[in-house]
Amino acid sequence: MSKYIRAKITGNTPINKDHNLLVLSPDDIPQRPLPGQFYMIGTDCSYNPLLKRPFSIFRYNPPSPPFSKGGMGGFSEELQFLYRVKGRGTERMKEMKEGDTVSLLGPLGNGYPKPGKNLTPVLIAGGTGIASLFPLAEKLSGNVHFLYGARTSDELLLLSELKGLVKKELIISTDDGSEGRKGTVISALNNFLANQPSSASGGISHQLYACGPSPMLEAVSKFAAEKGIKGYISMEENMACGVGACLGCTVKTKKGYKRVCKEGPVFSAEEIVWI
Amino acid sequence: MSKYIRAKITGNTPINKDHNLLVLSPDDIPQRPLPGQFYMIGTDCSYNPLLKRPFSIFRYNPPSPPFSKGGMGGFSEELQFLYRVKGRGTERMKEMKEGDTVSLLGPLGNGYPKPGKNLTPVLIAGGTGIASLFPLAEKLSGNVHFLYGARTSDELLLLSELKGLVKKELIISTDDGSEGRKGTVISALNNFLANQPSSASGGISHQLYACGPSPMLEAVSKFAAEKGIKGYISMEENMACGVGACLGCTVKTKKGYKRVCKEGPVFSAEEIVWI
Amino acid sequence: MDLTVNIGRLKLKNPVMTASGTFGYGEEYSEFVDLNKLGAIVVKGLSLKPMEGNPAPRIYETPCGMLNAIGLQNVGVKEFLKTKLPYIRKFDTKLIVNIFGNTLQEYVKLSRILDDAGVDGIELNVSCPNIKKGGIFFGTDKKMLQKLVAKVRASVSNAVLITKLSPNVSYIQEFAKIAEECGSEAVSLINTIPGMAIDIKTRRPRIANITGGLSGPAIKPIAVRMVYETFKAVKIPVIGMGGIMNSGDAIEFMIAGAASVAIGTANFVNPSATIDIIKGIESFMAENSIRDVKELRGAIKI
Amino acid sequence: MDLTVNIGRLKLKNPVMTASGTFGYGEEYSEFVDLNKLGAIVVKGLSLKPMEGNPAPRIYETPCGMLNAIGLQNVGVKEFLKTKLPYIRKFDTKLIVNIFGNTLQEYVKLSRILDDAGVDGIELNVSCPNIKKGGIFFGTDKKMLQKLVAKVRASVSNAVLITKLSPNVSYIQEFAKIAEECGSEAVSLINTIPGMAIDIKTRRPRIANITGGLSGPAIKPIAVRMVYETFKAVKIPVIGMGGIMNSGDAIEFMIAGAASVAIGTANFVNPSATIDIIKGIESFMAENSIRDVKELRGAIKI
Ligand SMILES: Cc1cc2nc3c(=O)[nH]c(=O)nc-3n(C[C@H](O)[C@H](O)[C@H](O)COP(=O)(O)OP(=O)(O)OC[C@H]3O[C@@H](n4cnc5c(N)ncnc54)[C@H](O)[C@@H]3O)c2cc1C
Ligand SMILES: Cc1cc2nc3c(=O)[nH]c(=O)nc-3n(C[C@H](O)[C@H](O)[C@H](O)COP(=O)(O)OP(=O)(O)OC[C@H]3O[C@@H](n4cnc5c(N)ncnc54)[C@H](O)[C@@H]3O)c2cc1C
Ligand SMILES: Cc1cc2nc3c(=O)[nH]c(=O)nc-3n(C[C@H](O)[C@H](O)[C@H](O)COP(=O)(O)O)c2cc1C
Ligand SMILES: Cc1cc2nc3c(=O)[nH]c(=O)nc-3n(C[C@H](O)[C@H](O)[C@H](O)COP(=O)(O)O)c2cc1C
Ligand code: FES
Ligand code: FES
Repeated sequence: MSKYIRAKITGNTPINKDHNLLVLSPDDIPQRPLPGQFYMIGTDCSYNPLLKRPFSIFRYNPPSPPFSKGGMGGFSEELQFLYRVKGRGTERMKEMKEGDTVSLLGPLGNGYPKPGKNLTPVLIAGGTGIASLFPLAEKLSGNVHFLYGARTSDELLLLSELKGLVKKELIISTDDGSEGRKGTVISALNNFLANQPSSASGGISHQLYACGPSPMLEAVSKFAAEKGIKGYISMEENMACGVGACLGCTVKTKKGYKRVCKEGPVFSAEEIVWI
Repeated sequence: MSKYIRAKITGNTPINKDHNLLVLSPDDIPQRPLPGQFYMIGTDCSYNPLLKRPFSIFRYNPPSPPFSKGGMGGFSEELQFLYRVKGRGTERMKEMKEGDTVSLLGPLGNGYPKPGKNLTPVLIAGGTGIASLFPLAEKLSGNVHFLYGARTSDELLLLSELKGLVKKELIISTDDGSEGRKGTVISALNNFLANQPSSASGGISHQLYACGPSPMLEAVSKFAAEKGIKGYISMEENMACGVGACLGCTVKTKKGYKRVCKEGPVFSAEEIVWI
Repeated sequence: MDLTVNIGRLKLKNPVMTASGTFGYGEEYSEFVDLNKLGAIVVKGLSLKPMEGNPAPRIYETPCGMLNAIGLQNVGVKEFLKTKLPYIRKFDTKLIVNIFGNTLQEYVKLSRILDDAGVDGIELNVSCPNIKKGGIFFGTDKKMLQKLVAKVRASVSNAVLITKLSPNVSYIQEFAKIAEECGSEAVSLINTIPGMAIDIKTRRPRIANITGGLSGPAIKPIAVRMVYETFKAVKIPVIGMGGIMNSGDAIEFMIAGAASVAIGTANFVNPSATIDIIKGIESFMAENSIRDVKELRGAIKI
Repeated sequence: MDLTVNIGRLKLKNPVMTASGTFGYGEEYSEFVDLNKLGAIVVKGLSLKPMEGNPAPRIYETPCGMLNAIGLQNVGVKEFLKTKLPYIRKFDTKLIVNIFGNTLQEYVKLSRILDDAGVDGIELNVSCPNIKKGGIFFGTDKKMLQKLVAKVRASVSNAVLITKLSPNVSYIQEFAKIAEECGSEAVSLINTIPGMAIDIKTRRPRIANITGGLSGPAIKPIAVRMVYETFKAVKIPVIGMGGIMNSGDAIEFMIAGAASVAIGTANFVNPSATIDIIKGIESFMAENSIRDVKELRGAIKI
């Protein structure tokens, strides 16, 4: 019942230089997570790191029925997280092995809203932002445009999975041009929308979903405002509690500070006051 | 060259409920340890535990030559420690696995002095004190009397090894009588010496070596003083540096405070001022 | 087994309360904690008017601790009385409101409103290290503290009056004595200790406010020492806090002299920390044949 | 690459020195550290007469920190001059002696002896939290501090005079200013923070002296904040310390305003910490094209 559980690690494998895939198989997952929601994960290493760290749900696998066709089955539920090793907390996480346990609080936050009627979702991922937008693309059965940028080709993740999944345009960009378009994901976005028939001339309208570094989110928000497009962005802030109690994770909005962990992490792009 | 190295764990196995045997195989052991000397072992878990903990050398295995008879050989040097899980530091140590590394400072301290001429060594171990007296018995080729006490039979370690090693009397005692003599190792000592021919009447003189809990060491010291027997005891104190710099590990002696890590851990029994 | 303790005229069902600012208004943790089981809920620092708080980043983790500079963001007393108070009142636990003002008058006005509204206790936050005006001022200046406690004392009749002391002084017991003399019925300590961290790559402070308050296990030895010193100096009950993570820590504070304890940062680490600590105290008492938790208070052997 | 820094008239080859009481008299660590490489060696607190120190246990580990109450055990100045001074003088590094007295006269007498003996620096320990007389008194009382620094100033001519400040005050910068005004050529901070721990099974303090001084990573955020506050308030160099474990920590202190840093508890964790930190500072400078380590001092961006 509780959202606070301990979970066994059943996988923790590097997927590139900086990123790992963490697979957890808790005995009981109280509530199915939605794309854009997150969990606080604690590595419980004698209070250092002390606080849990927030990670978006990357994939939820429901339990398979015990006697499924073909004899396979009886797998327990699974939560997967895609994380980047940044500092002390994620370094410690990387050290953990199969069979070790973590503490797990979630699912938390609001998650991405459904696309508006007759609006085509355009997903814009920068770097590790792919972790929360990939499951959204899955949920929307790949009926999305997907723009994905990173610094270099080495840092791009899940390329073949994306190719299999995305049914509309998939635009890859890298800052150094080592893969896909050269330039930022923002210039790719600009270019992409410029080439779309405008809704005035009978074209379709878009709705943006963005996750990535803060400067990228700011650019997406400005862009959406200029073009009059609806946009949702997933914000990041340092967190302590994850449940709205400490007021540590606030972002400035037009209606005052709001908590990323509770009113977010997904905000309407026009709401945020950039400083 | 340096006494400060990192060492791979090649074994960390429980030998009873509270005790583990830690086996380390450093690439290079700068100096061979003597019985009674100790190492500071650090588990390097993001500063909590922060300080290294002191452990007596239990066994040192020299490297075996690469082409020894029978094809076996080429083993690297090994240091073994017998430790009791007490608090945070040793709990963390118990969690560590083969392949993990620890930091290692040593050998430190003075070690047990050689027995005086014509004196028969009597080794008195209480509880985990066995860790430093067993190697002394080995070094003396088993030509010792050995008294070994614990609370209950469960807590006695290395009984069969002791039986194979000790060539003179081996007296086991437990507080609850579940193995060997019932009572403390001190009452066993009393009884043992009472039954020995006195040196005045042509019997042999003894030299005591004791390691164990502080009240036991105090009793041994008083006993030695009363009977006029020379005694050496291995003292314990909380340590920070292990090298004589912090003055954290002092014990009161007739000549003022002395450092367990530097002037000790083995002290002449008559030196110590018991408070 | 008797777990009840008295904080002045206020009787708590057990000695475990929440530390202000770390448990929201109770509601946020109601999913993890049966609020009926708590000795008391101490809510986030409240001011007369709503306050916006500091820009981000507001928190940063340090070795075995964390810095925070929330800047006392809160809904203001009006909204508190309208929505937060009725919510907590549904539970069988005591409600203590941590208050804060920029001026003496604000403290007085606010305490009167809360007293009239029937809260069980008022905790004067004179030690918040984040706001330039007020906080640090009352908490580290003996004359100001004296005035403040006396004035609030005169305007509160039903609610129990607690003064939360700043650790940022040379001899905390002197401030505790002043609070006692001026009619505070308990003192609580310690609040966070001002601290700072810098990102060496960007050379910027890790907290937008530059400095923040340090809490968590790192400060526990300092807090235990201050509780011990204060316990020896005053007769009113001491509410101990600062780095309490488990029941062993809570018992350590009680042995040092705390009549009750407050759980802060630990809630973030383990959302059911408060309940686990209550259970742990019960087991400890059972194992050690302690009938009354009050026996632990100041039971240190010197 | 220029690693030299000036502490008043004293030029150090690099900003890394040892913290008093954690490096013995240099000799103890000579197996692990090439003493020639250090900016300076600060030796264990010295008094006129030898001192016995406190009973055991003297140290206890706490979360990311440790408590100590050595009680200023030391060999006394006579023995120091006879055996310890000549040993350190064999190395190409500066020698700073941390001193302590029970009375003003003792401080004056001791500094004169050391000054005559040609030590490079004298660090006044006015902040040792373990001795009832002296220590805490000078360090938390402004008038006493003023008198002390002025008197010692008048009796020292060659050695650089450093005042080591107590963190156990509300506004450390005020004490730093007094030291500066009275002729101290540098201030060093922070000394350990008084703390305490209790064994809940035996109900006894973990340290025989009841309280001890807290050091290590746990106190780093407090120390960085105090260095920053002091740097803004005085013109003389600040020697920063408190929980520095690696070169990143050392650089953090310099960015906060420290002209040089001292390594304490880290020596226990890693006996070659000082050398590793010097190397780490060099790499950081190389990576970030910093030519002169002095550029880092107070380089915080607000
Ligand atoms: C809602 C949300 C979802 C996220 N999802 C993902 C994800 O799916 N994959 C992923 O790789 N990363 C994700 N992040 C970012 C991730 O939480 C941080 O990278 C991680 O906390 C860094 O921790 P660290 O200890 O390794 O780094 P630290 O050494 O602590 O610091 C590195 C940086 O991380 C920041 N940080 C430190 N503590 C926290 C904290 N408690 N919360 C947030 N930031 C902190 C610091 O400001 C610092 O700049 C998400 C963040 C949020 C808020
Ligand atoms: C010279 C020497 C040789 C030793 N040899 C052995 C041995 O071979 N096998 C063995 O099991 N034990 C040995 N010990 C004891 C061992 O060092 C302690 O049991 C261990 O440090 C406890 O650490 P902890 O973190 O598990 O316990 P903690 O939780 O830290 O505390 C448990 C107890 O250990 C004491 N303690 C804490 N820190 C230290 C420290 N740094 N140094 C010493 N004591 C400390 C505390 O006083 C406390 O009462 C030896 C001690 C000394 C001084
Ligand atoms: C995020 C956060 C917010 C806090 N807000 C307040 C507050 O509003 N008023 C107050 O008196 N103390 C506040 N505190 C201090 C705590 O109540 C407590 O005194 C301190 O954190 C020490 O306890 P701990 O180490 O268990 O957290 C806050 C602490 C934290 C961590
Ligand atoms: C075991 C020990 C002994 C100390 N002795 C002294 C001393 O004699 N004089 C002094 O001024 N400071 C003394 N200190 C304080 C240190 O010099 C330093 O100020 C403090 O430990 C903070 O630095 P750290 O966290 O790096 O250890 C001592 C500290 C420790 C841990
Ligand atoms: S992390 Fe505590 S309010 Fe969001
Ligand atoms: S442990 Fe530091 S002097 Fe012995």
